[in-house]
This record gives sequence, C-alpha cells and structure tokens, in this order.
Amino acid sequence: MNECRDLINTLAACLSTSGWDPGLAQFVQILLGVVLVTLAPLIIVIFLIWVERKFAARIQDRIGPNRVGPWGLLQTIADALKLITKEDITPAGADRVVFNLAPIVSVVSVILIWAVIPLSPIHIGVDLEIGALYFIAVGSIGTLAIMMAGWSSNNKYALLGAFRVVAQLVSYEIPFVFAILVPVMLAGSMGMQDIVDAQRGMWFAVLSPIAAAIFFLSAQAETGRAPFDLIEAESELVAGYNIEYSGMKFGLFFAGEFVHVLTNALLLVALFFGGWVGPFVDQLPILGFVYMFGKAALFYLFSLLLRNTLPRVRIDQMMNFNWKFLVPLSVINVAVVAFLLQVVRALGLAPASGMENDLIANLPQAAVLLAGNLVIIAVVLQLLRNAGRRDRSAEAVVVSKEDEMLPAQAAH
Amino acid sequence: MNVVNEWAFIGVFMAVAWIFPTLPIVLAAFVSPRKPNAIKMQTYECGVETVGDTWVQFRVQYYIHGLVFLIFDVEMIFLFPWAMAYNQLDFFAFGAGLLFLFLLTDGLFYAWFKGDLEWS
Amino acid sequence: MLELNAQTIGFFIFSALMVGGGLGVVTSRNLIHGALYLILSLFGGAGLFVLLSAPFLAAVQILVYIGAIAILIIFAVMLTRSMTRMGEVFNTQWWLSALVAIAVFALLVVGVIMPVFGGLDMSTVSAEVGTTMELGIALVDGNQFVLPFEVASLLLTAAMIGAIVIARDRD
Amino acid sequence: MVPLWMYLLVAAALFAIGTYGVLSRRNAVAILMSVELMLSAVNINLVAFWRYQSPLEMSGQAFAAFVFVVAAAEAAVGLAIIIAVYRSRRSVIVEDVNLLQG
Repeated sequence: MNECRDLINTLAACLSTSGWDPGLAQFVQILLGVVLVTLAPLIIVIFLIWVERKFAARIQDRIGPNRVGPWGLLQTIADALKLITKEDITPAGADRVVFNLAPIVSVVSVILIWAVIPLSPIHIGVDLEIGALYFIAVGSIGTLAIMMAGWSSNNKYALLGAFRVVAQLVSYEIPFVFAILVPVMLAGSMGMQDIVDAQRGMWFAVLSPIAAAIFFLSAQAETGRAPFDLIEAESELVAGYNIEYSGMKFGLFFAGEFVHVLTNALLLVALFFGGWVGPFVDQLPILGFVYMFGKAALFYLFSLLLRNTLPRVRIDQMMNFNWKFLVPLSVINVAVVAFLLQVVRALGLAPASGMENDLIANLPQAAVLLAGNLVIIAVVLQLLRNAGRRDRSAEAVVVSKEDEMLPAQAAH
Repeated sequence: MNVVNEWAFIGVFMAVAWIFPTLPIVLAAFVSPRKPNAIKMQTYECGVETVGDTWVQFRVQYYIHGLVFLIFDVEMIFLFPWAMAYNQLDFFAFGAGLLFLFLLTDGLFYAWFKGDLEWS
Repeated sequence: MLELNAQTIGFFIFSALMVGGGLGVVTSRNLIHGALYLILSLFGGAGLFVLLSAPFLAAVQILVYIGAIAILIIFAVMLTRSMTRMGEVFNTQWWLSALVAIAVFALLVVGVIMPVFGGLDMSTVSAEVGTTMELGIALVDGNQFVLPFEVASLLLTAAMIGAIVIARDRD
Repeated sequence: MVPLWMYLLVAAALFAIGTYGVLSRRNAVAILMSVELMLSAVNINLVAFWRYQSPLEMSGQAFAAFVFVVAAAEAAVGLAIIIAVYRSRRSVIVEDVNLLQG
C-alpha cells in the first residue's frame, strides 16, 4: 500500500484503507505525532546532560562521569533514579498546588515549542501558519513558571531570586523577538517550514548576521547560561528561585533548562542557518535530521564553551547591555533590513521568480543586505570605542583624585 | 493537514505534554521516603531561623522593567503582520512601519536618559 | 442540533476554562491566585480565538496577557502588599453588585443575544477567512488602518512614559 | 460549527463576572483584573462577530488588536497609579483611598 510507506505522516490514510474509522485513524495519527514530539526532547536531554558534564570536565582538566556504563553514558539515568528516590520536601507555608505546578509548567513550556520545529522537509509536529509567533508565545510561559516557583516557596530568597530572573528574562525577550522579525520579513511568512524553505538559496544568517547574533545572545540569556547565568549564580545567591525545591521537582527545572538550550540551538538553525536545507534532502528527507541536528550541535557546543570559559557578569552590566545595546541595535537592524529590502526591490536585484533556490540569483540581494549589516556593525563598533574611551578617561580622573582609595573600589 | 487538524494537534499536544513531566513527580511520591519534621520543613535562610513574615519590600524598578517589556511586547501585535506581509508592501508601508518604530523607541530613549533603566 | 465534533468539544472546554477562571479571579482571596486564574481564563479565550479562525490573535493573547500583563500584575501585587491582613475581600454592597451583574447578564441574554442572534442557522457563515497576511496589509494600507496603527504606537509610548513618571519613587 | 449565540453567551457571562468583580472587590489590583476580564469578553465578541458576519474584511481582527493595545495601556498606567497611591497611603483598598474627599 502506497499510504503505508511513510508511516508517521500518512498513518491516518494507511489505517483507513485497512478499514478503520477515518475520524479515529486521524486521532491515532495525531496522538502518535504528539507522543513522538514530546518524547524526543525528553530522551535527548538524558544524553545532553552527559555531554555537558563531559565537556565541562575536559575544560576543567577532569575526567567527568566515567563509572556508570561505557564512558559514563548511563550516569544521567542513575542520577534520575537517585532524584526519584530522594525525599521530596515541601517547605512549611508553601502554596502546595502552585509549588508542585511550577516545575511542570517550566518543562511543558519548552516541550510545547517542539511542535513547530521543522526537523526535515516532511517531519514537523505541525506547520502552523503563525509558527514563529507560536513559539515566542509558548516560550514566554516559562517566565511565569519561575514566578510561580519563587512566590509559592514562601521564602524571601526564592522570591527575590525569581524577581531578578523575571526582570532579566523579560528584558532579553525584546531583542529576541525583534531578531525573529527579520527572518519573518525575509521569508514573508511566519510558518517555520516556509522560513526554512526560503533559505534554499541563501541562509538568512548571511543576509542579516546581526539578527542571528542578537538571537544567539538573547537566547543564551533566556536560558540563563553564562555569562548571563544570574538565574542560578549558585556560588553567590543561594541558588535563586528554586532554592526550596528538592528531589525530582528540582530535577525537572534542571531538565527544562537543558532542553531549552537545545531548543534554542535548533530554532537558531531553523531561522538563520538553513534548517534542514542541504544536498539530497528532497530525495531522502531523513537527511534533514542530520543537517538540522549537526548544525544545532555546533551551536550547542559553542554555548557550552561560552558557559564554561566566561566569567559571570553583574546584573547592572547585564541590564545595561540589554537596554542600551541589544534593544536599540535590534530595532535599528529591523529598520535597516526593511529599508534595504525596498531598495533591492526598486533596483530589481531580488532573485527572479523561479530562481529563488539558486545561489547565484540570490547573490545581489545578499550583497546589498550584507553590506547594510556591515555598515551597522562598523558604526556600532565606532560608537562603542568612543564610549569606552570616554569611560576610561572619566575613570582615570577618579583614580588620580582619590589616590588612597583602592582601585577596586574606585571601579564601582 | 487542514487547519482544524493542525490546531487539534496543538490541543492534543497541550493535553499530553503535561503527562510526561508529571509522571516522574508522581512516581517519586510513591517511591521516595517521607519523614517530615519541623526543622526539615523550615524555610531555608542560611542556617538562621526565618525572621518575620516572608515580607520584603521590592523596589519599583522591577515594575518599570516589566512595563517597558509589556509595551514592546504589545507592539509585536502590529509588527508581526507587517513583517509577514512585507514582500507585498510598498514604500509607503515601509514609512508607516518606520514611524511606528520611531514612536516606539521614543519611549525607550525617554526611560534611558531619565535613568529609569539603571539597575541599582 | 449541535453535532459533537472536535470543535464543539473544544468550545465547551475553553468556555468552561474562561468562565471558571473568571469566577476564580473575582472570588479568590489571594491576589496571586487571582492572577493565575486570570491567566487560566485568558488561556480559554485564546482557545476560543483559535476556534474562531483567528490563530494570530490567540498567539497574541498568550504573548501579551500571559507573558506580559500577568507578570506585571504579579509585580504590582508584590509591590503593594500590606503589612496587615487584608480583611474582607468584598465590600459591604457585594450583594447589590451581584444583583447588578446578574441583571446585566440577563439583559444581554434576553434582550440582545437570543432575539437578535439566536437560532442555529449556519448557512450564511462563510468558509473563507481573512488571513494574518491580509491583516498586515490592511494595517499599513493608506485607506484602511494606517492612522490607528500609528496612533496605537503613540498611545503605547504615552502610556509607557506616563506610567514610568507615576511609578518611579524619586521626585 | 458552534452557533454565534453561544460565543456571545460566554462573552456576556464573562462580562457580567467582570462587572461583579469591579463593583464588589475592595482591592484595587483585583478591580483592575476584573476590568481585564471585561475587555477580554469584548474581544471575544468582536472576533466572533467578525468570523460570522464579515470574515473577509480585516476590521474585526484589527479592532481586536486595538483592544489589546488599550488593555495593555490600561494595565500599565492603572498599576502604576496603584503603586503610587500605595506609596503615599500604604493601602490598596479603594475605600481607604478617598483623595478627592480631602
């Protein structure tokens, strides 16, 4: 039967030809898709935690997990078993319902994003017309989970930690969303498959490297990874919003963070680095998984490298970096890309219809947009240099005036 | 898949996605030991007993950051359809979008130069 | 009679969420619980938007209300917590308010909804629906919504500046 | 599809609940949340009418979008006022705040 060759996408048709009720067959297909899409991130995360620990160990000149299973691969499973059998403490005075709900909401908000991640030309949970907006909206529920956790713990450190984190998350969501506007504008669609499809000729990262960089940086901050890891800062704040959580509930927050990092890497690849686009992907759709996860792994490792090598920033530095650098830059970037697209159209440089997938036909448009981005980068660098020079000369005056003061104090 | 089915998928997804994170918590509730005592249940406070109610006065700057975020978030209602339809829009629409962005950033610059975005 | 399919089931679930959440908002003693009920109610609203073929508005509802307004409300609740107990949730005329609310509901249902829009005739409903793309075009079209579009931006900027001026605590 | 009057019924119920909250609650933040409920009911009505009466024109969705803007502006300014009043009066109970009665 032809319908039964690709089971995931045509299960309904396959089942109804073998005599099932069409409505029921449809429902079974949806259910199968949902279970696959939900389980995939949860299974991958078990492996990711191992990767992360090995990687961090190498950087810190250790060996990392090496006892359970070959190369310590089963360490995470052992840890999960340990977490499940640990006593789960709910502090006195906590709001039980909200306290138990918060870690679940935190994981669910990340898993829900996977519904619209295009993994290959034919494998996507569901290709919504408003896919890009869907994952922004669903992702923003995660902020609420942190607020719920911090409030329901009935602990002032948890509440203060939650407030700081939420202020950080909502601030960094603005450049995040503005960066997503650029691929939406270039592809002329919010559907994730359309966005990937529009990159067959040229990756959007080439057309607007600034947007890609802003997306990566703000995604790094959204997941609370170093240098923006004020969410945890376990060595300075007493762990922040999840201080009262123990056992499996703590583990869920932890797992949610790991899935979120991978999810953001996948989104970055889908939005800016061509997604599943690659040679022979139309003949053999399964290759899309390889391209997609291969590129995402690179960004995941880059994110790990940043996490393990950069020092933590102070919260005021972090807020300044967002409001006075990323937000204005992302707004200007959107305006410039919009302007250049009009210029490209007026000069007739856009690839002719039918030629969108051709690399050569895309070059003029790409050259114009890339030049515009390079101009912005040059101007921004010049501005930063001037500002830095001003700051340093102001600092020098302060130091020379207060000679007896320690330089460390003067810097504050 | 037609439109109804797409959203049926999301609906089923939202119903099912809860199950897998809830499962380990429910499992843990059966497996894990449960020996509460007064000291264990205490609110964590660096080894000292909790002083007073969990009442801290928060500074208003949290609210102001949330406020600026809200305004930018609402602008997205208009910017996303604009960006989506951008391939079919003319120079006039570009001007309208630019004016929109300009009016929006005005507020940001006001907050910036008045020092409301400084974190102290 | 109503046919029982995915859409009707969805409608009843989301309506229940919306009305139940709304009741939670107005009756809960704890304001944070009230805010969480508000989120539940608005989530039901997002579901209704999807059923009404306006998925864009549904996403916006979650993004703006749940992601931003609810957070802002929780911030404000934390900033204005009284040191003493709240005392009564409702004021002394709560029974009068309940009468007014029931009267409003009865008036709307008996006076407007049932006589004007009652009935199950679905034959006039068009299957074709305007898309988000068309919304984007209409918003910046010189003959349609370009003026409200700019005014919305102005209103938001004014609200932002005004709220900052009111809220900040130095003079 | 579900008939139009069912959507209107849900919206009317929500609007009535919101009215009750506005009239009976003592806490200003709770009143504000009730107003948000009422605005949300209005939005359901707008979109329902758009879907059933003129789904090809974009005015219904555009209006709903403007209601979102108004709701956001109202929440932002309203909460700011509540915070400012709290700072001077130490209370968010509306009966305690009778600034205009001197």
